[in-house]
Amino acid sequence: MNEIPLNQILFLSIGLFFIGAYGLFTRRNMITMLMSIELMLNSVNINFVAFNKYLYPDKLDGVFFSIFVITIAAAEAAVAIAIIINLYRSHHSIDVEDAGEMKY
Amino acid sequence: MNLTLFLLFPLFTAVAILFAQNLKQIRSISLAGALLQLALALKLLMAYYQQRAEGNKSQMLFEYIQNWYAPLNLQYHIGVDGISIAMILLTTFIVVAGILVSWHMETLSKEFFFLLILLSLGAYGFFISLDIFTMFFFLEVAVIPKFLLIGIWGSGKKEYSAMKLALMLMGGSALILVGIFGIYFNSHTGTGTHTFDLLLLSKMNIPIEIQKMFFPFAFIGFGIFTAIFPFHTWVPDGHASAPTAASMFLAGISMKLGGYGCLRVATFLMPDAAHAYSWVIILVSTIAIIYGAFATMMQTDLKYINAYSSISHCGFVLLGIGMLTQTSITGAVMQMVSHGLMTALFFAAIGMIYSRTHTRMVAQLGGLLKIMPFISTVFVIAGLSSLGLPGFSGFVAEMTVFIGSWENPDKMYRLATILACASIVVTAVYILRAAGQTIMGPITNKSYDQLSDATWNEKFAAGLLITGILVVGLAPFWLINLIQPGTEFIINKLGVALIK
Amino acid sequence: MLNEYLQVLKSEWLILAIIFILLFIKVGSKEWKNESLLYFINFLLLINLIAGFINNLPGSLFNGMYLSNDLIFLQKNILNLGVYLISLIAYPWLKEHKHLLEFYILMLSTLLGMFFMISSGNLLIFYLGLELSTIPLAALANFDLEKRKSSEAAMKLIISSAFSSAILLFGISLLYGVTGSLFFYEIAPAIHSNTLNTLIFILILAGFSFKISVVPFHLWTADVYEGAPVPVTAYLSVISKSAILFIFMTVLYSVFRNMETQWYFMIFLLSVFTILIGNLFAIRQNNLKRFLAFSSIAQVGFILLGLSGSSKIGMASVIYFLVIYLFSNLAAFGVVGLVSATTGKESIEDFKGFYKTNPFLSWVLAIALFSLAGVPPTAGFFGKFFLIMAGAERGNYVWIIFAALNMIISFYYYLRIVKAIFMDQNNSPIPAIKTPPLPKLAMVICLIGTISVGFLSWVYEYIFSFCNF
Amino acid sequence: MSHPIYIALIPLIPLACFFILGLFGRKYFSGSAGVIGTLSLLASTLLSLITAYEYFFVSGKSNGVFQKISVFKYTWLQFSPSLSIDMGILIDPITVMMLVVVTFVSLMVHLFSLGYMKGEPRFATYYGFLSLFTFSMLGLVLSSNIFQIYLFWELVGVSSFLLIGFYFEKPSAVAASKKAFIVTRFADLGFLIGILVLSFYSHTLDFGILIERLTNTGSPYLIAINSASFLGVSALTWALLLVFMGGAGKSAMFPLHIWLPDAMEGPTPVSALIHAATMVVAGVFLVARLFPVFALSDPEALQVVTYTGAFSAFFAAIIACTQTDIKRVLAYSTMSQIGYMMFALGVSKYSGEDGLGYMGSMFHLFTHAFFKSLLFLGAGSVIHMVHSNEMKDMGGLRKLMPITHICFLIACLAIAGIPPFSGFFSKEEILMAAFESNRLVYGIALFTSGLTAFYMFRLYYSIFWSKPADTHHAHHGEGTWTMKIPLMILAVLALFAGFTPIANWISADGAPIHSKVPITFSILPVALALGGILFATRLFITANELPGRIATQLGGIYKSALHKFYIDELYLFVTKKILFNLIGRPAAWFDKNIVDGFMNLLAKITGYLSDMIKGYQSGKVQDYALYFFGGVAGLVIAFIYLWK
Repeated sequence: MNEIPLNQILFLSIGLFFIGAYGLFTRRNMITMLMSIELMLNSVNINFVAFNKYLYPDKLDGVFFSIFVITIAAAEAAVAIAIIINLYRSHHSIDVEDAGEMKY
Repeated sequence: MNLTLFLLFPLFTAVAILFAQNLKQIRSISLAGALLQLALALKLLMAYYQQRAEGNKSQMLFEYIQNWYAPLNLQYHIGVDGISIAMILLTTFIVVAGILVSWHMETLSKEFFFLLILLSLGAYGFFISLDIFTMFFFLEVAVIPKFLLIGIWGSGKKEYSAMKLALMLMGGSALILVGIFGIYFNSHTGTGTHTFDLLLLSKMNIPIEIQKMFFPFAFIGFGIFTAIFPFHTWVPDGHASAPTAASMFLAGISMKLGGYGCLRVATFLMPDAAHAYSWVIILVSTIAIIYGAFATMMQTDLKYINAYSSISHCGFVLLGIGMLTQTSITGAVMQMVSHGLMTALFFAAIGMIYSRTHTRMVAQLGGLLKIMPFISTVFVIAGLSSLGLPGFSGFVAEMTVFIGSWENPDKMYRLATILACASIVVTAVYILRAAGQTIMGPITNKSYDQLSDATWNEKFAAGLLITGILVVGLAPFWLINLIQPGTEFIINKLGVALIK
Repeated sequence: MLNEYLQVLKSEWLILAIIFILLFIKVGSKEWKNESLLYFINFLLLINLIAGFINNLPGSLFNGMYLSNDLIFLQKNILNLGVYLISLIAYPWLKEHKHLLEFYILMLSTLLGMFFMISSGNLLIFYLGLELSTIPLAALANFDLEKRKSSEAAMKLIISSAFSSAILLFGISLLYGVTGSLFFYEIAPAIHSNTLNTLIFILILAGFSFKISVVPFHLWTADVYEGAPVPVTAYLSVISKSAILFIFMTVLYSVFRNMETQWYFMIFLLSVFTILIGNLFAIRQNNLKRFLAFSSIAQVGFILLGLSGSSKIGMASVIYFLVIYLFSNLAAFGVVGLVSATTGKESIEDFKGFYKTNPFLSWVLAIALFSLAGVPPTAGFFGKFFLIMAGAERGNYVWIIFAALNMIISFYYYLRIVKAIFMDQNNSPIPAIKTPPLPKLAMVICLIGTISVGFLSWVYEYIFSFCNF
Repeated sequence: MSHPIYIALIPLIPLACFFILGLFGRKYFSGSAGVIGTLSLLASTLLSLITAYEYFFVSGKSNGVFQKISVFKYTWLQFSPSLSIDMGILIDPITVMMLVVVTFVSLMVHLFSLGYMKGEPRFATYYGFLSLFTFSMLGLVLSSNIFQIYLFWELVGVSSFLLIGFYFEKPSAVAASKKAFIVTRFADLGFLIGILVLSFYSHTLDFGILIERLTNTGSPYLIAINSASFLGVSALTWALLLVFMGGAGKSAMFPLHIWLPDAMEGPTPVSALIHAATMVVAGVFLVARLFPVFALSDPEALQVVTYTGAFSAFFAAIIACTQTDIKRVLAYSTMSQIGYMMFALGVSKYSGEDGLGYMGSMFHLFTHAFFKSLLFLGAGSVIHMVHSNEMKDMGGLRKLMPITHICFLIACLAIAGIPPFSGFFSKEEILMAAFESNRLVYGIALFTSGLTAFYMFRLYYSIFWSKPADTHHAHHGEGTWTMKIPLMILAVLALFAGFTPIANWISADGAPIHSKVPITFSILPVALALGGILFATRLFITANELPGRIATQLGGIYKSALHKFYIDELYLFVTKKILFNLIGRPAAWFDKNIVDGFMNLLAKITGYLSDMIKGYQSGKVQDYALYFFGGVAGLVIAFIYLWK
């Protein structure tokens, strides 16, 4: 069977990366921003797995790395959400625009 | 003769001040320290003469080298020649006088004297060090005390002046930094490492285009410290706002650091560039002399008058250096000494007047000679010596500069010399104007009648400085014999450059 | 074998042990008073610090994923020292704080992460360490739970750091794609300067730059520093910055050594911007913490200058500078923290006439600022001088002149605070503050360090001797 | 030959006296200061008389020519191997003569001041200053080194400044002292530059060597300095003219004379000492000192000296006729007489009989010192009595002060050049010299001598005759004996000084001169002088309206002469308008606003910049992320697309 060439997968990951970035820049809701960041991380994961599968099939570094990335992303999300909740206590909003007191 | 003592004495004095209880102890400790320092300096002078008498021909005496930062090849390298000894003597005189003048400094006295001593420490270190790094270090040490002294104990728009002074001097040292790095990285010891050692550097010859590139940095950088035109504007405000002792230190000591640096680092290490740029130096210094003198004529505040006249007088120092003849350079050094003494005296007198009348405005003063004869006499003496009256130090110094400058055959330089000479007339004008209005004339303010004359400490301080001025003015031969061996080496290096 | 694991990983074990002790205390039923607890913890940290200097065994574990040598031990000791000092100056703030144990647990776990990061020989370990040192920091930044600013700061930190690590990771993934390995020693020879590698390097550089707050990746710094509690700010500005710089040096010098021409100019560019922007913003700050943030940004610009020397001297100078920077910065933060913990005042206006009421604190702060400004006789002078010297070795005098001129601006804003403290009049100055023993100890240590390190050339030579280039 | 060291004592005694009085006078010697000063000066007077005897009669001459003898020399300041200021003593005829004149007149003045300054609060200081002046003047005449003479030159200037400004509460006195110092200082600038030029080309500062190198033809130095030229004039001429400028300043030659009349603000005895007998002739002395160079190597410069002198003599005489302040009249007459001396030097040649003018000049200097100081002291005692300088407050005083009257009359006759008074002889020599070499100058001199007689007697009559004395002066009395004795001594000298055989002693080349002025030659000048006197008698012996009428007829000339031809106003314009307003004020403004402003501007710009970019720190985390991304993009663009 003919398999998908690497460059197409890379296109996908890069697309994903930029979508995530775009989401981060534009969405007001902090949770959504976190999700966008997850998108970016996932694009990284795709990279790792793809490289591993296509270029260096004899080693497993990439796969492991992606697993670690997933784990850490989870941890990050947990802490972030905790912080956001705490922020909500004081600001009564999770709109990122409202959390801009400190400037200049 | 261990030169490190010149650092240790002030250090111990400063530490002792920290542990002192009250003003009495503090001032007596600092005075004791300063007097010790003075004695030490005189001893150094004697030792120097003895060495020379024994036929010691080496450029620097009492050298001592101690590796400091081995990986970077930085050393603690000290030693003196006649020039540095003259400067050290000057410093000791002014320190003693300054401490005596601020004898009744009630507010934050501990900090005040501590900073004074720290400032002097910087000066001593600068004058004895033969390694450009340590030189730069001590140069910068002196900056903070100046800032604090002016800002805390000053008068008028003191914060502004302090900030301005600190920043402009910082700018100076920034330029110096670039200059000395240029020297350092183009110095090639045999072993592939670089060096900051003055004497080693003077043995090498740095390629001329490199010199041309870095000479301006070094010269202007040091020049800012000695009020090179147009970077002199920190001088008037700084001096005017500073407390008396600080003004004395500023004008008497710290402006000399610059001149010394210009001579020792810029001119001595980069002779080709010195030749190439001498016309710029001459131009700038001549402008400073004339323009400073004329600007002085218009001042109404005694301290501003003296500050601006300092610009004019330090112009002579730079002129002497720029003329690049041995006599002129010797004259420049003498002018440093003489200007240091007389301007310190001037500031001391102004301080005494101000502390009594609480004004420095020429227009508001008058007829002081009747009320406070001693102070007025001091004032007049300072004035006369600054207008170059024979018998006082100003005369010999300026004349040496003139004779030396005239030895430079270039026509344009001759013209500059003539203009510089012309400034002595303007000097006479503003000095006599100031003296005539403040010291002479009818008493303007009846309330002055019951003002007191100088107290013992003020008398002592003034007496000390006047002695210095007279010793230089009446018997200049010892000073010139002290300086000339030092300048000879510089001139030889310059001469070699000229031949190349 | 096991013995080797124990010794090579010594520092990490120690930190871990302390963390566990604290956990036990947490879950344990016995009620501790905050003061005694703080004394106990500081004692533990002191032991940890001392232990850091004795029988260090260089070596590499997990077939080269983790490696450690004298230099790395030295760096870890520096970090230990910093943490110890920070916990000392945190005393007035933690005295009343009810989550004191969590604070220490989080802080120490970040430290653990840094240790791993420093001694990582493999991108995976490096990444793990990085994240371990970042995520808890966000929690720490939020440690004044009830303060609006605090949580805002935390939010900004976590989101932007997540973003940056995403970018970093992308770079790493591409690097993996190019070289097919995660081991530094395998990557290094496989890299040659071509477009893709430049791109990879840029992405990784951006990740690092974010952490050490290099313009234009610095914008989180000021807000987080302002919002976070003072000890956390201190931790951010000293410890995490130093740790990242340590590993950054390894990455630059060993991994990307084949791309030196490129990265030299990139660092040149970034440093110029960093110095300038940092200074310009620092001029106009009123909040001391925010001010220190920007001043530290400017400092980083100078560090980059030293870094660019890429020689034994450059390396040594950077580490030496970081030691001095640690002392001076922590001295400053010590005073600021004490004042803000007791009076809640943090703006420069409040510090007017400070000298009248608190001479000791004023001198500490002033000397710290002088050292940061790089004025002798403080050690900062030597630090900066050697940094610039290391940079000047390459003969890029445009950079040197630029840096030198910017020193004037930085001089201005440091003096501005000194002026406020010593010269300005204030009819309601900060009342006299009684300095508790622990912070006093910290300040004295910092003061001694700030003044003496410059003259003790052996410190520099000691560092120099470890720098294997 | 060993001239013993006592010569050095002549100046040193007054110096010691100055230090004693200056430091302790105010406390300890407030009363006895005068006596101390006078005695010490007596000592040095005696010493100088001994020196004169030694030199002229015993040891001065060798093979018929008076030698220049350098007594000793001490290197004071070694500028460079060749150039050094040596403190030395040089003895030659003019030095010796000046020694006698200075010490003697100074002694008289000291004596006179005992009475005149009695009760002055700063009595001791006054005598201190007098001693200082005497010291510097003596140092000046003894100098063996051109830089040494410049040094004492300055000291003389400053001590005259101190003495003129002695009444420091009087603003006019302060102003006058300032004026005197600054004007002479300006002249000294020329002197200094002249010295620089001379020293540069002749590689020495020592008079002996300098003259020797610059006179004998074919010496490399002379060739060098002549070949070097600036604006088409040889360097030597420049140098000599500049040196002469210094001399002109001290000797109040036109146009640098303006300080002299104002200097009369000082105490009258001081005027007698400084502004009649000693300091003002320093310029003449300087030219005489360098006379060989002038005469042998550079006649052009000598021409300038001649005409400056002649014009000043004439110019001053004119003004003197119109002044009403008696001291100012005397001041202008001084200026005029010094003009005589100057052009006498100018018209002289170096060697042999042609050196007549030189001799005459010195001779006139000698006699003039006595009668002019006599006139001033006389005027002093008059003022002491009347308490005014104005003629209108005087008149008919001959009854009240007979001694003063007689002495004054003698002095007037002497200055008018009536035989056998001393002035006659010296003036004859000068006129003779002028007649022989330059008729124009001779004519001017002749006319001037007539004028001199006229205005002196105008002065004499309006003091002692014209109107009956108003009696309320009577109770003052004529003053103490200490004031009268000097008058008498000087009167005697004014009578007989003319008989001193100066011609045998003083000449340019040292060899005696034997020229006799024929009686026939003297007729014309004496006649003119008598004419002047008669005219004055007609006008002023009794108060009448004739002078007024003449004045009105002369109109403009009279008016401008009265206002000293508006020279002062011109100077005022130059200093106030040009120096202050056109240079000083702009300089100060420029410094304040441009130079300093620039520094402040830099600071401002930095501030603006930091304000401009503050927006980037917007506080929105998304913007931060965006800028982050932008940074990455920027680096990519810079280093991937723009790289190489």
